[in-house]
Amino acid sequence: MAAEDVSAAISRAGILRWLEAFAVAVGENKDHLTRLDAAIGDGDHGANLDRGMRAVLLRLPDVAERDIGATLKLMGMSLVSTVGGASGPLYGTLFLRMGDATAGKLALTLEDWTAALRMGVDGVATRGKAHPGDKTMLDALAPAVEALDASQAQGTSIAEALRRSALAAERGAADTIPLVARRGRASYLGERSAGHQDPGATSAFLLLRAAAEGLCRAT
Amino acid sequence: MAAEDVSAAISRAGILRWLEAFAVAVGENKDHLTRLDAAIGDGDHGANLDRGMRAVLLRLPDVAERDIGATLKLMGMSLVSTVGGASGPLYGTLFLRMGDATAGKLALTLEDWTAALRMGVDGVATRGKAHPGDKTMLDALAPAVEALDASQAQGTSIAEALRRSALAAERGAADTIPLVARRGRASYLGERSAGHQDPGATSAFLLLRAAAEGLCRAT
Amino acid sequence: MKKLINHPDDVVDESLRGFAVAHAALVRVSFDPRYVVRADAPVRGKVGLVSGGGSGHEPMHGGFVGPGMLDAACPGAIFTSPTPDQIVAATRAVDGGAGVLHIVKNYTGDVLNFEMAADLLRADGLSVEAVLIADDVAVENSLYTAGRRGVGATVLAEKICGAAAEQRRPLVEVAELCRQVNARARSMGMALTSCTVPHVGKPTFELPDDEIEIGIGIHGEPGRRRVTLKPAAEVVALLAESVLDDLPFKRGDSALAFVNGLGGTPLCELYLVYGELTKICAARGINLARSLVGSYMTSLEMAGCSITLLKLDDDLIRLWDAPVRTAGLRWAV
Amino acid sequence: MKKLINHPDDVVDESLRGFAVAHAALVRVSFDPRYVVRADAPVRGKVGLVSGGGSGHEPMHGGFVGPGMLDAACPGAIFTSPTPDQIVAATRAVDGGAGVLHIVKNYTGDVLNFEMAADLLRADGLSVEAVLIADDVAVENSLYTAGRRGVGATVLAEKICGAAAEQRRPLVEVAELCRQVNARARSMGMALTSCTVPHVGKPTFELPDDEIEIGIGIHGEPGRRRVTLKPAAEVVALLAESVLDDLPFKRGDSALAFVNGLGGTPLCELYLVYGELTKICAARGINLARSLVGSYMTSLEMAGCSITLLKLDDDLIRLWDAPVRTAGLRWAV
Ligand SMILES: Nc1ncnc2c1ncn2[C@@H]1O[C@H](COP(=O)(O)OP(=O)(O)O)[C@@H](O)[C@H]1O
Ligand SMILES: Nc1ncnc2c1ncn2[C@@H]1O[C@H](COP(=O)(O)OP(=O)(O)O)[C@@H](O)[C@H]1O
Ligand SMILES: [Mg+2]
Ligand SMILES: [Mg+2]
Ligand SMILES: [Mg+2]
Ligand SMILES: [Mg+2]
Repeated sequence: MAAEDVSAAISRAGILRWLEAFAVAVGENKDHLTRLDAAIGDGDHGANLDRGMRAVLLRLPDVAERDIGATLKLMGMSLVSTVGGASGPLYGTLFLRMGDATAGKLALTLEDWTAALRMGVDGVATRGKAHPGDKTMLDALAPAVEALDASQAQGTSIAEALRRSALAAERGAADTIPLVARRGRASYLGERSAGHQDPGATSAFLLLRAAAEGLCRAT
Repeated sequence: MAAEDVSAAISRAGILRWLEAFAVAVGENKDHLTRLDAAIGDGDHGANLDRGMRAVLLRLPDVAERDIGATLKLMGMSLVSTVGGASGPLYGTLFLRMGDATAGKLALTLEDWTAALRMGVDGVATRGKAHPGDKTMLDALAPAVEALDASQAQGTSIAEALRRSALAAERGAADTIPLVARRGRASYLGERSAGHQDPGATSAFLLLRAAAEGLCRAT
Repeated sequence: MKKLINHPDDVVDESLRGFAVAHAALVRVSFDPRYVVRADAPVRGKVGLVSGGGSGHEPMHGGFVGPGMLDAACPGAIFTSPTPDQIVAATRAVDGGAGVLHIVKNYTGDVLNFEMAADLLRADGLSVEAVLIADDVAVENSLYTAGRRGVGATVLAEKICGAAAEQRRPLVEVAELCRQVNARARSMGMALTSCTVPHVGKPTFELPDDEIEIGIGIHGEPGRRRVTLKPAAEVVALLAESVLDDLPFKRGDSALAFVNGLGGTPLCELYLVYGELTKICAARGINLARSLVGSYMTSLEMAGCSITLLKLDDDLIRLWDAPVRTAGLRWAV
Repeated sequence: MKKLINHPDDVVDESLRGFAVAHAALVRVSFDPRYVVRADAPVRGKVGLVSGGGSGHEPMHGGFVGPGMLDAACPGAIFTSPTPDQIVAATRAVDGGAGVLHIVKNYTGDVLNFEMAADLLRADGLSVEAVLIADDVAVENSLYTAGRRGVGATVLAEKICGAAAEQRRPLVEVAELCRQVNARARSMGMALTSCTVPHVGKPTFELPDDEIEIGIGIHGEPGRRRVTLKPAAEVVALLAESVLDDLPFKRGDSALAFVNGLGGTPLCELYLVYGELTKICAARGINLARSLVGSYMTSLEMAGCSITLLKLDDDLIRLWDAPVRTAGLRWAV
């Protein structure tokens, strides 16, 4: 099964496709994210992430020849230094930690990917001191990691695992709607934050949907 | 005809009635004057004059026992110190000069009134450096003086003379409509000041209408 | 009308009351008649500087009372010139024996009220000079009109003459300097929005969402023309070119640039405007040796700005740099 | 959207460019990464003070860079916190060997970016302390939320700590002083109108013509509640009572009152608000020993104000009175 394993693995090209797909999704959903953030925050989440992902795209050629860890670290650095706001350090941390976890690698197995994402998400939780249910991006990220764990246990294909993790993120984002925010700017609203979907959880879902689309394209 | 002459003369009470009638007219026309001034000036003429005439009313009791000259001087001083703007010193000058012209008098003949008003209007012209046709209060005041002159020459009754001077002021005010302002704030508008009636000419008409109503009431 | 006020009739006095408490170390305030004088007035042997005008232009003029600038300011009702009794009382309060200069913005109301006051004061033997400020290039300058309005140059004249008076220059010299500043300065303003005079309760004029008024007056008097909303670079070019061409300013001139906010425009936009102005002046070879950026001569909450350029010489630069300690302008002390 | 800007993407840099030219004698500006440092930075042996935050709050923070206040400011995008690379570069630029204090307004974005920067700087051996400012009583203070927002106390902390650093107090002391100022200060704001973020192009929130928002945040975050438009006296009472009750301030306390304009409210209204505040404080037996009235921490062109009270002691008064020379605050020098 070595041949199938390789074809199912995540290549450097897959990582680049993922980042590009995320950049496109952020661009397309900029206004949507902005509207979500305007409802319970300050209306800049779309602009923030879009600024960051456009910067990332400009710098991807620099790492075309580098390993996956280096690519993800560069991605994290770019986001940290261009996004600002709450989501900049948080997404930045996610990618920096994923970069640490994948340092030197030229391809990732499902196990590698799951471990890397877990490390990234743990980093987000540590940096932001948020818990699941606080109505933040964690509410999409954490279920995505859990779904990957479950898929691994069930031995699904990597494509199916990624699809399920995207689905879990989508549900997690939707499930933020009734929640009362306890972290970030939305927490100032108290009870009034309920009834709105969290912008950061929404962009996190876009990130995992881009992963399902781009990481291991069926050829 | 001595009896008729006396009944036709302007008494101290008539002067007080005139000032009160003007105060009432200004109060009633405050918004109208403000609208006229908003069109070609800064929209404060109604408020300015109203503030001034309310102050005058408060101080009239102080001069109840004084001669006409003193009453008019007090009126002038009150206006000068409460109205501000362009119209404050101009109406103030009008009354101060009329007060000079009637110093010590307890009643005025038509000649006295005409001479006093002329002196007042000359004072306005000197202070404001305006000429008839400049679209200012002078365009109502000057025709009023001319009408008084004509009435005197024709030997009309004082009541009729005052009626005609009010009419002349009304026409003069209406005739400012097509004029281009050359003095005061309206002059900044240049050609665009044409098509609007001058607020100061309008209040000057109210002043002369109040004179016709109050100065020598038929008893 | 949305304002942080109580009754429209009380705005000026209540605002002045807060001002008086906030700056008790700098000024004394009289409420009847209404004027602001520096705490140590009269200063013996110094020419007294008195200005005034309608309220609603804060910090002008009360915020410019203090060492190195005005000795007194007379605030009228909102947008309405003060009355002679205010001016007379303020002038007497600051007369330190060297005479008093009235700095008067050229609006008929201001001119007439200051003239009446000066007549009364001179009749009483006081030595009073008056200088008219008329720097607004939006208005056609003509003997047959009320003439140009006094705008941004007023602030500059008050600062510069204040410094000269502090040096104990005599009245004739301070008055001549004031005329010089007026002659060497030109201004032009623009509005993005109108403002609302409290006792009127609705905006002074209507400006569509996509139009701006070029050449606006500080009381909302209409300007030269309305144009569609443009990028700041173009707006600044419109204003700056009118100002530069009028004197005219020439290559090699040294100038002070004053970018003034009209009250509702935030500082970040004013600095952006100043940035655009520096480019235009650089292209014309004009050296902006000094600058002032902020909301110093406002029109209530009107959004917009004005640009003033003053041609400098060494004396003017020294006087500009001299210490000033007022609520609105403060440096070197 | 009516603004004196060019493209929304360029507002911050273009505004900063004008600022840099206008205040070239006071500050140096770096555009990539973006920060403002005092012209003579680093000052050897002095604790460096660095703050920063989203743009659109001018003069805060860039306008507070200079002797006696901040050593550096990091302006983010409009209403968006700066990034760690800006903070790292600014901190390095002002490190004079005595360590650097980060004064951080308590917003998640500001906190996280400053934390990341501090992590990087400490990893490199720099001595960095950070103090959070969280004085907005409109927000429930709870461990289970992001906590109170940093508002007016930021300006006071920057001034007071700036003076302490100028006296060469060591980093731990300056940081402790900063925590003290935060602990002794409370604020609350209100909005009459919304503001428009340039890249959004429409107002952040809608407020009916007859309603005001009590407890507004400086980025337009909703407040405690909306109430109908009221006379200033009642509005000030609402704000002042929340502020006074929270610490609480007690009869006999000496306090500094800071009436801050949000950008679109004219100075005459702010002084009127201050006048109302003095009455309320007098009735409560609180002595307003110092005051600051003006638009120092703005929200673009939002109309409204905030009130901050800081409980004073002799040390704080001396530090407040100490010389400061910045674009936005200047006295005694
Ligand atoms: N402490 C936190 N932990 C995790 N995520 C957070 C935290 N605070 C905020 N977020 C996420 O950041 C998003 C907002 O990001 P953004 O709008 O870019 O920043 P800002 O709130 O500074 O304007 C929120 O929707 C939320 O998902
Ligand atoms: N130079 C002048 N001579 C005579 N009347 C004048 C002159 N300037 C202005 N006025 C009159 O004053 C009126 C405006 O008065 P008002 O609105 O009270 O003062 P302001 O123009 O200062 O606001 C004008 O309508 C005009 O009739
Ligand atoms: Mg946001
Ligand atoms: Mg008027
Ligand atoms: Mg007026
Ligand atoms: Mg933000």
